[in-house]
Amino acid sequence: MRFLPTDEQSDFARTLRSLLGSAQVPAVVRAWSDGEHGPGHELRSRLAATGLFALAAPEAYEGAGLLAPELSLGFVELGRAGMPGPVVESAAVSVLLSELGDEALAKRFLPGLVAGEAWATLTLPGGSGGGPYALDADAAAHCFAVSDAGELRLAAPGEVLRSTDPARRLSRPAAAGGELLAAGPAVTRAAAVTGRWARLLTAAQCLGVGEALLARTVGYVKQRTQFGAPIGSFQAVKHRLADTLLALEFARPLLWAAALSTAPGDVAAAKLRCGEAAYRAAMTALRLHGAVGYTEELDLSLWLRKARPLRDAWGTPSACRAEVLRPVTPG
Amino acid sequence: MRFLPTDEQSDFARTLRSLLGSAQVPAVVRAWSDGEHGPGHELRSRLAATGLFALAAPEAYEGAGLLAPELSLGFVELGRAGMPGPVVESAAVSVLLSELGDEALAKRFLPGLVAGEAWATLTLPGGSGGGPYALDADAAAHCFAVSDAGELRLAAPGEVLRSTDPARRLSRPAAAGGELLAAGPAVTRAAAVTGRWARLLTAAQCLGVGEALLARTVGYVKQRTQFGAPIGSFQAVKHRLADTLLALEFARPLLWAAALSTAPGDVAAAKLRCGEAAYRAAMTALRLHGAVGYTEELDLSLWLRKARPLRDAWGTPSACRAEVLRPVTPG
Amino acid sequence: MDLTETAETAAFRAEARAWLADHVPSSPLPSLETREGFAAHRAWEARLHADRWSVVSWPEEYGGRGVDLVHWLVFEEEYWAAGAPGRVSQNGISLLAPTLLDHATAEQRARVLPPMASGEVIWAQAWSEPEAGSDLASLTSRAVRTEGGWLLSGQKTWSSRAAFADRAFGIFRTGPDTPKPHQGLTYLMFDLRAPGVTVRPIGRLDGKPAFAEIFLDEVFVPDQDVIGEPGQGWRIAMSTTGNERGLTLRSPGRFLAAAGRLTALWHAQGEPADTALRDRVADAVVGARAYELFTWAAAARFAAGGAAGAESSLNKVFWSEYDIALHETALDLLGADAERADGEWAEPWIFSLAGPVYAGTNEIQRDIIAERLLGLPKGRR
Amino acid sequence: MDLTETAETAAFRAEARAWLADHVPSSPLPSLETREGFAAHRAWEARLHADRWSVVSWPEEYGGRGVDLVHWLVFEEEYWAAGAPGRVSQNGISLLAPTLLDHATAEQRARVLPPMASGEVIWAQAWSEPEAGSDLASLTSRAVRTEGGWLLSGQKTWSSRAAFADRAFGIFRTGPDTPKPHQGLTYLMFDLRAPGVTVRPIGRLDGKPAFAEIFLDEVFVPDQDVIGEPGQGWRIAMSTTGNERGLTLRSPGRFLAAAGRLTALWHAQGEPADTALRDRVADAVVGARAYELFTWAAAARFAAGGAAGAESSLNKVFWSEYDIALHETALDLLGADAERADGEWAEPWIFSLAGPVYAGTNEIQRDIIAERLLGLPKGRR
Repeated sequence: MRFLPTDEQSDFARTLRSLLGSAQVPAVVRAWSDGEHGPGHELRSRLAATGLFALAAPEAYEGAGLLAPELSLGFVELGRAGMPGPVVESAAVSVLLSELGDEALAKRFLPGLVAGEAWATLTLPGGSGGGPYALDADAAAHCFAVSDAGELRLAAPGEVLRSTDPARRLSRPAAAGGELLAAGPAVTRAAAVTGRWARLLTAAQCLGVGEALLARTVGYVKQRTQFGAPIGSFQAVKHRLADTLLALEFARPLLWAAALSTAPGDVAAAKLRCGEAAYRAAMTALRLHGAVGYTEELDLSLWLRKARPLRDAWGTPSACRAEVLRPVTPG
Repeated sequence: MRFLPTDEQSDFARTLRSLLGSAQVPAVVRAWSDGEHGPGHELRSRLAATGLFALAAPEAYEGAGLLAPELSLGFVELGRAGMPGPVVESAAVSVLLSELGDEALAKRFLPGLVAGEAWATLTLPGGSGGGPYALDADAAAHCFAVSDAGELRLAAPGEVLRSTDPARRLSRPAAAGGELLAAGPAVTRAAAVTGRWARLLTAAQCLGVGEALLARTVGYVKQRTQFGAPIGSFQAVKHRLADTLLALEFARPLLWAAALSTAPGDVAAAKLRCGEAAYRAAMTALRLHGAVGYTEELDLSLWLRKARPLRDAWGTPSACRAEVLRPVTPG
Repeated sequence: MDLTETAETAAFRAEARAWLADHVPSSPLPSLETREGFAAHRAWEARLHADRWSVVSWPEEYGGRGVDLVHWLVFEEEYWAAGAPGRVSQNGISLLAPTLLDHATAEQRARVLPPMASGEVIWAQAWSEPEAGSDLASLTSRAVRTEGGWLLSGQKTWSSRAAFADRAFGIFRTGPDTPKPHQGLTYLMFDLRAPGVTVRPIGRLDGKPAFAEIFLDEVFVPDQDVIGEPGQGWRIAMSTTGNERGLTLRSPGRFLAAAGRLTALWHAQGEPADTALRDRVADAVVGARAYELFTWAAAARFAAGGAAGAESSLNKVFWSEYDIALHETALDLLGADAERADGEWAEPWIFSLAGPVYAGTNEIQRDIIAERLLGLPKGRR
Repeated sequence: MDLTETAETAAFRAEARAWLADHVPSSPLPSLETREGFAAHRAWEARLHADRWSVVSWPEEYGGRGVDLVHWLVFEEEYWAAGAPGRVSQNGISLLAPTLLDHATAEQRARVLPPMASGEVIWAQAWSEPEAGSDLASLTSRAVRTEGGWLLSGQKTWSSRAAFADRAFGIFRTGPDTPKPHQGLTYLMFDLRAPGVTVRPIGRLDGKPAFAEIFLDEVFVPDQDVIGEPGQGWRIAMSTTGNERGLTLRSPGRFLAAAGRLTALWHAQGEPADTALRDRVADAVVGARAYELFTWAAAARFAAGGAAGAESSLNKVFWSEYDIALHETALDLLGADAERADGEWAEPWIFSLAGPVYAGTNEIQRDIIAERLLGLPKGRR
């Protein structure tokens, strides 16, 4: 028992961090927000080359096995970099097809997902933690939809709506029609597992977003001077940032434990704390940057605007709290 | 429309404040906590002489009419001074008997209550905002109890239990037995009005408790020196106290409005905010006094220990929030 | 202690309500932070002005009704309850006009106030500079004496409305070598379309140009556009921050209306058994009421001749944090729809987020509360 | 990254669990802050010691089992889950013992540790003074050289356990005229019943004498009770605050057990539909788990040779605020019974309230987090 990332795990995260650090992700996000998906697609291919997407598919289909700890560490880095696109959803599709165990379907889609040839997106029934909207269906090659009745289809994505985060687009897949890929209790079971993975990876992304917001804010308050002193020397500023760090530091081990078990309660706890910590980090960043933090032109905005949608995606705080107590509810 | 206390109202509050300020109330509280009720009884008589208890009884029975604004301003001063005893409950009994309109009962009890000859205490059905315990029945001449079925009795107070505030004693009046004073829907109606008054006066008491805690803490942080400066010059200390003041200042007008209307929603809003502001003031006082604040020998403890029971008495925050939205709940 | 409305006030309320019922646009105007919306809101100001509803508390000679603060509060309650549009003239009306009424010449008042009341001239504020935010006294933009006036140079920023407004006001350094930073400042008004002015709109978090940078390069301002004595700008600017402005910056009516909309949303979307959300809706209802009542009490104190002081800091902290909590509750009620940019709560939520920073950060306001209202020793700042 | 228990650890857990099941008193002992309860808790320490459960992480020669931090954490989980009594020896075991193990002579360790392990000698801490609370370095109690030892004079305060304990430890000024307040301090142990010592118990909010003032008037301390070099007291005292003490001061097992009791209370009393309380119970469950996992990760970092530093400040702020929130939730679940002094949550609630002040106020801890972990500039303090 050694509750720390192994050297290999740390090296993998460092590799991703370095790749993303030099990939000018803010420009990729701004292009993505304008509907130009090219740079985002290109970055996806480079991420695939690190083996990131292989971590959500079995070896039989070019994957590395379903390795939640490694994948989670990778998604922290995606969050930290502000990576746009249906990253969680593509991985979730990969998990769904892996869990379903339908060889034809797996062969049809998994190798492409592992190789980073395209994005995919999906919606799941409410009971699996999903909402009604598919993320970035306009940028995805495939939009999967699992219905409450346990039907898995390739769905028409429907009208595209804007989010308060311009790097996110929402659409509500058509309820009927589209190619029926599978149906029955096995689909429902696989959807439940998939929902947990989507929640876990969103938690990881939140943690990275929160850490990026904190790091940028710490940098800012060290150099911004008012009343003849860096504002980071004021106790009110210090204490807000200390609280931000505290929330992130106590969220991280929950994420690790959730990645190890992928148990519903653990995943919900991780999502709750990572999501809230990131949103609180955003509010603190906004507060301490003053007016400049409120502008879209400062890159800070790219993370600020992500924090709240990610806090709610794949499980709101309220849903996660209910899940935490569910296993022990009598009856 | 002049939403400020009149000169007469302010003068009345000042009179009480001055009387209580020279009455060595902390010593009275400590005696009361030890079960010595003599000094508390004596102070009750002196309060009666100001006309305080007359404000909860009709003129026909030696009262001044039921004057909630004046009474509330008076109860702020009782809270500020840390006055022990069933002050709210005695006034509530007076309201109950006034509302009931039974001349014999009114004649029997009201003149004595107005004159401050004795304390009274009471319990009301849960629906009227009361809890199961009568306060300080061991110090009261009469313990009234209204049952869910609408029976008003003089009840045997039952076993006396200690509270976390040693100046409060709790007892659960016997469910049956005792002299039956009145029964029927009129009792239930009067109990509902009485519950609102008890809640209002508790809110007033809370506001006074909160103001006393803030004043004492402000005084302390100005004189306590650490690291070569008064701790009140540290920004973290300043901001906690600023928030305490803010909560009290925005609770006060709610109290005034509730006293003017005695409407259920207004009274609940006032109790919610006054109760929470006082409890938060207690937590801040404890924090900023350091270890000395945690001792019973510092008089601060007399208010600290009151804050939480009063926050919950005659309507917890949760019950008050439900009440605030009740009138507009459809159906 | 009394909250009953006089018959006269009730009649005023009824008149306002009736007018608003007849005139408030049936569908919302486009956002006032867009060119199209700005024009629509300017037209709405003219409509208000035509029936003397744009500046009810001003003297009649400038387009007002000469009513007191109580009537203004009543008007605001009716205005926001009716779902009427945001006020594009707010900067001029609530920041510049009180200063003009206190410190300007009769000529200036007669020249500046009526077109402000009608929306013909819309004002931007130009207080902050890149290095002077919370520490406003450290500003460096300067006004240099020239024949018949002054030449402004320097940079202002975070000027709300400046992207589309006509004129702006602010303070400038006219005596650069004073021993204290608050000295040698002068209060000036200038034309945003004058030669030498460059306005660079800045996108807010939602991309809308809600504020702008203003670059000034020897911009001529005639003497008639100096307010008060040159060199007295700081005193003049500060003298109106402590007065009723604290009350009129964000009227209780706005929050009462918002709390009403939140309650309606809760009835429409909320699970009644979900007490976690119920409690937050109740807090919003109670908070709006507390803010309203606090304002009534302050109005009564002013009417009784009381001076306003640091209470405006209490007010500022309260409404700005209240506003965020209210909008966060709405988003939580909306669930997956919370992030829809076209939702009716999205823009107000973004707007609310600026509150704690705007008009003096809440950190500074808490320092002021602690030092001026509680008498705590001044720390390093 | 791994959370699986080895077979050896699992066996240790099973052994602890079985022993506790057999020996934990079936009804709670009286409060350890009373004379009667203190004696009962001392007897319980002897019982633990007899089967070598009182100080599992110490070397065997002093009464321990020489196990590592992981085993200690496992023991603590089992200990608190079993509802075992509070540890009256905690001050000695978690504050003094680490210092002795790092800085004392072999003779001192052999003399002091075994009776500490058995509960024969119970220790009080004597850090604070009336004018030296957060600003600990400003203490003025002094030790003056005398033949064969030192004479202590001055006053200590907030000494937890001192009302009934046997001995105490603290730092004293031995070189009064040093340029910096941290210099010239010496770490000493002394007898609470020695001539010249007066102990005045101080009642906590609930009246129990949980701490005391200690007045010292030329109290003789032999040289053998000086720890480390005279004049090095500050360095010695601080060297153990940053190490595992941050982890062992309040073990995760305590909070896991408390969260379990809260969940049981919620099932017994709570309205399942009351999501406001449900959310707070969930937060307590998640918080205890977060604290446990944070500790496992820190233990792994230590095992890998990592140094502990300001993380203990994160830890301190977390558990102290967590503990209050947990107990406030319990009180809200109890409703009208919350204020009953005989309720099982009353004393733990009172105890929790001291957390943010005890062992370095949370204000100071947040300063440390900001300055040491985030690198923010040191402000005036």
